[in-house]
Amino acid sequence: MTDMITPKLEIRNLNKAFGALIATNNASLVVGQGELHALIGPNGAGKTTLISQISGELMPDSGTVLLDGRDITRLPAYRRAEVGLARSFQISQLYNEFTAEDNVAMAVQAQSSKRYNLWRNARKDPELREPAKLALAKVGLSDRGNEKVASLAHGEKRQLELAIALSLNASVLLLDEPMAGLGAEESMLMKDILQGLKGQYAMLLVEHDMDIVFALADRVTVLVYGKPIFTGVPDEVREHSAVREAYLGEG
Amino acid sequence: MNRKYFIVGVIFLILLLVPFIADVTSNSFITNMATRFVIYALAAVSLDLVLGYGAMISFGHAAFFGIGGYVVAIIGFHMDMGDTILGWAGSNSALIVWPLAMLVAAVIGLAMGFLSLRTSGVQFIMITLAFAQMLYFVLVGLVIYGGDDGLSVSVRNAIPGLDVENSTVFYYVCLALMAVWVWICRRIVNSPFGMALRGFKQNERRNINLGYAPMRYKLTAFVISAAGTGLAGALWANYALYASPDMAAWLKSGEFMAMIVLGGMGSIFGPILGAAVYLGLEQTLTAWTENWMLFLGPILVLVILYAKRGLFGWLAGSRSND
Amino acid sequence: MLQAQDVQSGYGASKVLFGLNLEIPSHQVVSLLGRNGMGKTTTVRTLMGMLPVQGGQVTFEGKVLNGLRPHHIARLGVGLVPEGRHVFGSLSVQENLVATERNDHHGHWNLERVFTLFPRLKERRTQSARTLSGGEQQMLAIGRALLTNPLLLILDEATEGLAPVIRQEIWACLNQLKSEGQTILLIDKNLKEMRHLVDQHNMIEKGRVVWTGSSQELLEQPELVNQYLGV
Amino acid sequence: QEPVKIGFITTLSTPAGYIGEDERDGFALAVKQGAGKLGGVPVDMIIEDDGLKPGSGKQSAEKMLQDGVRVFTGINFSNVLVAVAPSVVKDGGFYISLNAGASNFAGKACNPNFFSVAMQNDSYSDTAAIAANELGVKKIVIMAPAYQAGRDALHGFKSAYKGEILAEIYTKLDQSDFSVELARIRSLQPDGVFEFLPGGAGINFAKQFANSGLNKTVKMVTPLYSMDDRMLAASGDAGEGYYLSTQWTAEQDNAASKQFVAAFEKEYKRRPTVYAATSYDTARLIGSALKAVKGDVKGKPDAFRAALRKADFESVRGKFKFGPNQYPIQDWYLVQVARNAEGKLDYKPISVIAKDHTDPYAPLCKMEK
Amino acid sequence: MYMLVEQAMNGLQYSALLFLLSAGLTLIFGIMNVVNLAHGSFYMVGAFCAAAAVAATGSFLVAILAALVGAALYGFIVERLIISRLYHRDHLDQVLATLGILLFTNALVTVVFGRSPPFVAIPPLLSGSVPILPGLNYPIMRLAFIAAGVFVAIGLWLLISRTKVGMLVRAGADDSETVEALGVNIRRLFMLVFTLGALLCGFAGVMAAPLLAVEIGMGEKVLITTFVVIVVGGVGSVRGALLGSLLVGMTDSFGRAYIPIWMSQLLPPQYSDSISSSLVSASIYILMAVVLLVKPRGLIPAQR
Ligand SMILES: Nc1ncnc2c1ncn2[C@@H]1O[C@H](COP(=O)(O)OP(=O)(O)OP(=O)(O)O)[C@@H](O)[C@H]1O
Ligand SMILES: Nc1ncnc2c1ncn2[C@@H]1O[C@H](COP(=O)(O)OP(=O)(O)OP(=O)(O)O)[C@@H](O)[C@H]1O
Ligand SMILES: CC(C)C[C@H](N)C(=O)O
Ligand SMILES: [Mg+2]
Ligand SMILES: [Mg+2]
Repeated sequence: MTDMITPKLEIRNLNKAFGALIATNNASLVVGQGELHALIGPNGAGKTTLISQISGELMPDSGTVLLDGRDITRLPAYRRAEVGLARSFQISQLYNEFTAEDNVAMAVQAQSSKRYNLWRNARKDPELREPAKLALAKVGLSDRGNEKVASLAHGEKRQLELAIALSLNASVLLLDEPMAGLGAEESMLMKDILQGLKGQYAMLLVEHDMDIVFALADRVTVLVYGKPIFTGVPDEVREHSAVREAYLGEG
Repeated sequence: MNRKYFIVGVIFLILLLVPFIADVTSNSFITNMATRFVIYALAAVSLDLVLGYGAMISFGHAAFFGIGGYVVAIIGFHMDMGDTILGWAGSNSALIVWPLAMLVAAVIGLAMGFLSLRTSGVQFIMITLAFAQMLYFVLVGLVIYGGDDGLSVSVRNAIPGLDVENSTVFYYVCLALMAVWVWICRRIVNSPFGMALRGFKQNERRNINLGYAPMRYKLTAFVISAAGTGLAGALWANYALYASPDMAAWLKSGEFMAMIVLGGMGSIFGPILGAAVYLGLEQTLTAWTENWMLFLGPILVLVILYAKRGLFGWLAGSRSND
Repeated sequence: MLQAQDVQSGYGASKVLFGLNLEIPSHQVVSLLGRNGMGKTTTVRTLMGMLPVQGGQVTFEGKVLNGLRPHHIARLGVGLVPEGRHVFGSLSVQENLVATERNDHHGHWNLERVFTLFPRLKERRTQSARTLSGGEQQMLAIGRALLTNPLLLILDEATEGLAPVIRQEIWACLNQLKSEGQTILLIDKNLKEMRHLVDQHNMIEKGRVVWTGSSQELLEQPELVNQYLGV
Repeated sequence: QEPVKIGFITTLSTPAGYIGEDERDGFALAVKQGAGKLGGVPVDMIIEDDGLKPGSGKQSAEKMLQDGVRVFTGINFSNVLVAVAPSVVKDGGFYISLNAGASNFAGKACNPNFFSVAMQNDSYSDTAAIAANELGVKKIVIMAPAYQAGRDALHGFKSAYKGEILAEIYTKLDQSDFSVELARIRSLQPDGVFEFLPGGAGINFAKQFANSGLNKTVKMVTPLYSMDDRMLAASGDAGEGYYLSTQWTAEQDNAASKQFVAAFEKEYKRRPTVYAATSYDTARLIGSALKAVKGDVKGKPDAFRAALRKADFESVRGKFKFGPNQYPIQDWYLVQVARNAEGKLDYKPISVIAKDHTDPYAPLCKMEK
Repeated sequence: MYMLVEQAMNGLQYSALLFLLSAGLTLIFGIMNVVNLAHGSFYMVGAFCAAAAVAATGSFLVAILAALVGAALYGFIVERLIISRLYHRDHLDQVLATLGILLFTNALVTVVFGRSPPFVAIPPLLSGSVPILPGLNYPIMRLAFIAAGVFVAIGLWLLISRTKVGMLVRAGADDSETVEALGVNIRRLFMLVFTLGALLCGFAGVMAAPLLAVEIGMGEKVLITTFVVIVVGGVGSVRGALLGSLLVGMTDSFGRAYIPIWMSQLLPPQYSDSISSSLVSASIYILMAVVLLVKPRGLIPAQR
């Protein structure tokens, strides 16, 4: 199955240890062009750690990260956005004193040549605000643009997280539990949003909610103790005994 | 918001009127007092740029204040001596000396920031403090330039067409510079650069993930702030006709911080109020009792514990941080 | 022994528990079942006072726990084996055990008994906990909780991702505890083992307990497992 | 008649605070004795702390000038004085120094409105130097803080010392540890040490000097300012054997001094230091001048100045007059710290070092009018 | 040669003082994450209490007691009233609030004990000096000070590594939430540590009193150096504090001894004097800067 897809993001033999604890254990996986690739596994399996290494927040002890075949393993985190990596966080990482629109505008401006401009008023610059409004609309937050983040509901924050990731005009989205802490309806909304994005981006999705994973994912990789023990289409995963054993719990 | 700009308007109006008030009450000390407010405000606003917006708790800004002062004093000193500074005949023109002071402060700020910004948290506080102390001791060590008790300045730097020796004129000069600097800072904090800078304060992790390079933004802000503080120092030397190491003492850095917090962090206007309040407090307390520290200390503590958003935040109401 | 009535809780803005009800009778083993992220750990943290109770009420031995600080609740006789172990890395194994050792409720746990329960810990008593394997850390966390001689023992994912052998040891130990009449709140994903152990299961979904029943009943309704555990 | 305001800026906080305290009390005593009047003119002391900071001293002065204060005194530390005095005289006020005697206003830059009552800073050290010569100290190490008075002190000493100066050490005003200096001194093996370290620093030095055992072999020849009564009390036996140069001690044998000491001890339950004494003199001097102008300093500045120049008052130092630069001409004495009858440490008079001693800058002073 | 040895001893004695002060500060810093500028004030309070006690009773032992009690008590009060409200505040607030405490304490001491510097005599059995090398005598008091430092170091080490409290303190540094969940009142623990820190300061105060002038502001003078120590040594670890104290103490004492000599050889006198005096005072800060640039978290940071 792997041979049919054109690799967009690829990691090879990645290793990462925190002291004695091995958080990533010789992990390799491929996310294809336009593929939605789910990453599941028990708490502490190393999913977030893996994402952090791809986004450059953590440096792997060994192994390589390839984007469009280019080695970006040692690229500093702040350079990875430029090459097309965008990430949403498991626990929302937002600018709490800014409005929702500011938050997205930060992402827009990060991409523009204006980002070192010391003089013009960022809040009044359409070139930064319009795209921001657009992204907010995409995730259904248009009417909340002028709210301070602090006063957003948790679900809205998760949507904002996504909006920020989207407006980085990236080609790869790393989504760490975008549904974390969402109620049923909110999860559904988020699910539809992701549904709508399918195909436009290569996405690596970390999610505990199996319904959503099985509904959305093209392929699923199961991570246990830092090691991908299996990769396959949802049905295969459902059936795979080791996976049930390690994660779903045999029943 | 409007309320906020109203407050700001009032502040500046009062500042503008000070000399007249002084005339009416025939008590020109008010003008001197106000001059000090304004100069300190200039320093505090500069520090607020890194402290309130960049979340860089620099415990070393007094260093730049001192540098600014010594640039003025040393140039003056050599000119009185009638000798040259490294071959340069020196100058008494504010238009040359003050920018020079800013430049020197900026350059030293660049070095200091570049090294300090590798650390963070407590270490950052401490290393900035360390650098400031180094400079302090260098100044104390400069026996040629008066060692412990520093240098007195014989005449103020001249500005063509203005009689700066006249305290009212000098006050307006300081006020003007302060206003301009505040305006510049406002522009900066609302510019894309400024937004990014504030991003680092609110959520460094996210900021980096969006692709903002920490060092570049923080260092730039640090240097600008150093320059501003340097200018304040230069003005102080001109006002007090005096430059001494205690301009660069660590307690001075503490005072600057106190002003910012009193006035309200991360609101360019806050520090102006803060400076006025702090100095005013000091002034009245010293006049009132020998053990004025007995009161200043607790007041400081109380403000920290209970008046989180500072005076300006309180006056301007709602959200004043921008 | 412990009662939770329509408890609301979460992390700041993000609500996790939407009115959860839970009852733990003395000398019984009670379970919390549910998929990842459904709020099991959050429930535990709320019971322990590590998260504020935003609504509803928690009582322990008739005493209201709302607003009490964790150390207070612990001293009332609640022993916690936290998810993710959280052993004290810079302490040795033995220090980890004795640092919080306590016996306010005349239980019968002491260092010796813990060491006989987990001989492996005895071997490693001087080793610093940071360097223990995951399994050993898990044992340490359990031993640490037992040495506070709790009335109620809470285990959050005590067998999480442990090698089968070690799991068996832990299950054995839990069975022994049960036989001694220890009250236990158990969170785990390993249904087969739990069936023998647990007197009463609580199925939790999106921060609510949606089903309660004995192992027997659970056996009789496999569709439940399917529905709520996604298997 | 409404009281004449006297601006009294001095150092009350910081370790040197006790100095300012003595000066304030000395001055206040004179006022008290006159029942709130000096020279029959009601006065009002406006006291402010300068925290030993030139900056804050200057601020206080300016505020007072605005409040119409014309007569200033109090400052103890020359570095503060140097910052304050110019702005005072610039606005036509009078500065009458009760201790700090910076060289700055003694020579070319002398000023008709500036008077120094205690001394010129060189004097306590050039007299110490003369004493050192007489005591047969051939090789000496000299040290002082790197600030105005410190530089004056060393300058003064060098100008009069005949022997060999092994090392000239600059310290910090508030230095607390002298182990290194002591090690250096030991390795240089001088016969004597001259140090000008007022306040805490001096106490630290004395303690550590004695503690290191050097005091057995090395003579201390210093200004009394480096071992005043309070420091002596705080240094314990460490002070024993010090040779001190001074213009006054509590044993001074004249009526004015005797009544002053008695009154001071009665009032404050402690023996006055030289700081208190010169401060008391200053008050009396001002009194004599106020009397001459009936308190109208603003109106009759020249008369006031002239009266001050006359120095027509009973100095506790016995004879006292001003030189051309309006710094004192007075006698200097050598005393030694030794056990008295009760076995307590006290100042034992040794000799008169110099009579009618003046300072080296006086000749340079060309006072206009 | 003698100079070298003597300087080494002086360095040790200085290190001992620094260690007494920094041990407490680093724990407060590392475990409670509080920047406490008022730490030096406890040292001053201790010294003044000692002085008062000596003046009253003349006994050094009483002085020690007074210093310990005085400092600890003051520390306790400060913790209860102010510090305990700062645990969850950011460093800036802590810096300023404790700055306020520092100013206040200086004034308070002035008011309570008066302005004239009090005197503390060296207790008879510690006065005088003994030969440590043939021909090199060294003051017993300073030796005693060094001894005290070593003694406290060992004591602390035992406390931290052998006692239950010590375990809890370390555990608290690792994961205070879990410690609390296991039934330990973490705030009480903090209060304890803080008071202990103050107590050590008090001890330093009484030991220093005979050697140094007991004066207002003696706290600040060492405070900053103390911060240098713990930042160099690595926040939160007593071992770090020890190492830091030694490094700083030695750097300072050798620096002050030898820099002037080297400078005078390198440069013409008119420059060498001023430059060396600056270098001397700045030396420890240079040390700190260098260390931080190589190891941003200090030499032996507490693992977390
Ligand atoms: N900075 C760190 N230092 C030490 N250990 C860490 C660090 N970050 C993560 N870990 C450990 O690495 C392991 C993997 O953590 P990670 O956050 O990747 O798990 P996860 O798969 O994302 O779990 P979850 O599903 O709960 O998010 C965990 O045991 C965690 O405790
Ligand atoms: N510190 C946190 N801040 C915000 N949200 C959190 C935090 N910890 C957990 N959550 C969210 O709360 C929800 C419930 O988490 P919880 O840990 O209770 O799940 P759980 O039932 O214990 O699952 P698991 O089987 O993985 O332990 C999840 O959506 C999770 O993302
Ligand atoms: C302590 C005093 C002797 C100080 C000296 N008079 C000075 O001018 O600073
Ligand atoms: Mg995760
Ligand atoms: Mg859990």
